[in-house]
Amino acid sequence: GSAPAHGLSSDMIYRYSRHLLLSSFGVQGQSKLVKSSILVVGAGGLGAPALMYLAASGVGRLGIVDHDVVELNNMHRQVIHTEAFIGQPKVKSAAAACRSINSSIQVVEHQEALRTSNAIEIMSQYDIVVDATDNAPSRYMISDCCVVLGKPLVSGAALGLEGQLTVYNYNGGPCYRCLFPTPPPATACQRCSDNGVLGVVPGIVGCLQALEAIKIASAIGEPLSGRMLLLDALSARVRIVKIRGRSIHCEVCGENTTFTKEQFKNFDYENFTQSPLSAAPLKLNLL
Amino acid sequence: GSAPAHGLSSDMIYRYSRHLLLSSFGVQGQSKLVKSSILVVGAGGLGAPALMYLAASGVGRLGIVDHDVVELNNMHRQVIHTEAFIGQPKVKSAAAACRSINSSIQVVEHQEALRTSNAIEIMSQYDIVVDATDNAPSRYMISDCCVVLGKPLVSGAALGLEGQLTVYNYNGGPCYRCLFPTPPPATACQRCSDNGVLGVVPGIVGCLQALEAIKIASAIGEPLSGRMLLLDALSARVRIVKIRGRSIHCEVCGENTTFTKEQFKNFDYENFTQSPLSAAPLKLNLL
Amino acid sequence: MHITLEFGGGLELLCDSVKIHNVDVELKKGLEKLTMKDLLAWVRTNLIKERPEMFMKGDTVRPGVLVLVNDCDWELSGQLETTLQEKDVVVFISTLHGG
Amino acid sequence: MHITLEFGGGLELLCDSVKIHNVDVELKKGLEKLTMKDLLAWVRTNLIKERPEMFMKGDTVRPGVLVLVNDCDWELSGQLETTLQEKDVVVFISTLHGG
Ligand SMILES: [Zn+2]
Ligand SMILES: [Zn+2]
Repeated sequence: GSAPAHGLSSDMIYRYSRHLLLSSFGVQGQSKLVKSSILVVGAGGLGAPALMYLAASGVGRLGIVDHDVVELNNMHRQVIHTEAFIGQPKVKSAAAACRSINSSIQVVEHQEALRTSNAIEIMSQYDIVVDATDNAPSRYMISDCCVVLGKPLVSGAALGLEGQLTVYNYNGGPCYRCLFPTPPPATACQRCSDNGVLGVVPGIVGCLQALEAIKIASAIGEPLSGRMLLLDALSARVRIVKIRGRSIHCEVCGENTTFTKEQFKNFDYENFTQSPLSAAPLKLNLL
Repeated sequence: GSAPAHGLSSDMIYRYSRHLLLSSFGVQGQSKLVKSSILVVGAGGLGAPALMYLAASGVGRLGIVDHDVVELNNMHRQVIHTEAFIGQPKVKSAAAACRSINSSIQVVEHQEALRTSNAIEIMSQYDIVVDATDNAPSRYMISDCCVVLGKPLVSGAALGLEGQLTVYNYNGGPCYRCLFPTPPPATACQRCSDNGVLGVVPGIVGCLQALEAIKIASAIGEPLSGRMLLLDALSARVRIVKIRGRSIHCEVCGENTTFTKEQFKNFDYENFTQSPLSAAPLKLNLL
Repeated sequence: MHITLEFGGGLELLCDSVKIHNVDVELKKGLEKLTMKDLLAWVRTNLIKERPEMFMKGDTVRPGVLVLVNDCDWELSGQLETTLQEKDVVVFISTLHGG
Repeated sequence: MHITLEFGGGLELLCDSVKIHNVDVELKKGLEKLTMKDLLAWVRTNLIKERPEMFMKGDTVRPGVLVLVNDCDWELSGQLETTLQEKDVVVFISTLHGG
């Protein structure tokens, strides 16, 4: 006989039973999720929880891009990796963890740095992109590529004891450049590697990224587009603010834009932001 | 030579370097965390991320109480467990995961249901308690025991697409009974097993529980005491509200209370709440 | 008087699964102020479509329901005697136990 | 005029690591309203203790800083021309890139 239209096997019905019981999610939401594909760029502090919850929830095809290897000083926040994987590529480690949680989904390993030369080819294979990177040039590059390809982007960031989250390029909403047309000075682009981060803060933000990606993939609720969540972990405060809509003057997504795939491929994001795509090794001289 | 006062080995200094770099956390915060002990009651949807982030952050002694075994229909949200552990005790599975993330901490397995007969003995071994259970009688029991023992309690809950979080019995703040002196009718005590839950929602709440426990253990920031966080995942809204302080009339923590360890041991929480301490198996007949 | 009412933690199921209700509550004749007691009676009559015992017990909310007036526990403002102002936001939320 | 100012995303480091400032800003003589342009100048003079170039560029905030007036992006209220009211809350937050 033919498979049921919802595409859920009896094993899946049992596995996802708590999702299926939810009147606002149900068989329809799960069925959409199982048929969806999501790319997570970065298997670090944000990517770790995002990947685990996306895998567990039943996203049909889950892609991971990262070029880094697991280090001991990642372990305080990148809970998808175990000590046994120290020295191994993060993509391999994260993919193994996702498969061990949910063997019924497809996990795709992209063991390379995302660059203008490969971004279009990789990102075009997915419905939704999750930005879990840690630097300004990557954030501009990923957002621009999402605009060029017409993909929604779930963007999270964490540093110190603060986190930020929003959805870009969704349903007529703003892109990263609508908010930040001019890059900040390089001295303002702090990284976790230089400034520290409390491990659980990207944990919270990464979970929220998974939530927003699941909502978009299953077409439930109101995604955090045109709004931004600001988390202050130290004082336990959360602010959700209204941000500007799509800018008609935006150089990438605006009305008179001429930004094409070809221009994207030739754009120098490191020069634009005066900041490198990969972090320098940590120099710690604290004690 | 003698160990340094901060108690951090050179391996720990490297492992926790991103914490040590944080001016509002630093060596002092990490040192307190390494010397602290935290008990997580429940290795399910809330306990999974809470345990992983507490282990990763470097809590010195981490206890886990649970009597359940891992089932396939837990896997959509209980990301600490892998398919390989289906049928095994959750405590064993969760402890193995915590140790694989951080072999430098002590993980203690309490493979039993928390009951009035063993709660005092177990909970008195820890500085802070995290309530990651899924039913009303356990919540009253754990809060009462925290009052009797003078321990702060980080309490989270999740159901459907909503989450709630607060800290009880902290620094003169309210206990669970101050807020809810009378148990709700049993028909209002919905469980995930009956009503469903989107897997990532307890993920978010469990991470926030880890954050609050870490803040208390390391004495940084303002814990969420006298306040409650309300999460509505569907609309991506978070509300942090001011709740009542300690009630002088509270039967357990109030001024004229006579609630003792002995009374605690004899209190019938299932009868009080008209609700069982363990969930009945799921009856799914959806499709 | 314009009031925003929000129901959560499952209480929205008692009012057609709608969480946010922007309502106009008329003051009773001869009275100059609206209290939470008046509002509860109004909600009970106008919004609760089923199982009212899951919302109220006697003349107050049932055990396990938190009431928040402008993000503040009504215990801090006088419970049933709390006086409401134009544009106040009142939240009724049932405590959750799941995990 | 009483205004609450909040700094985040690292900008608090420019004002003695204090995130929340409750301030009274006096209106300039002859003027009846306070705009964001006036407030920025006031903040620059009275609160920013170091590296002012990390807060402002020209007469506005530097790239990468979001400005929120009562939880709403100032782009939606007229940016520098936004008129402030008594008890408004203005947030300056630097966008984060870490993960
Ligand atoms: Zn744009
Ligand atoms: Zn009490």
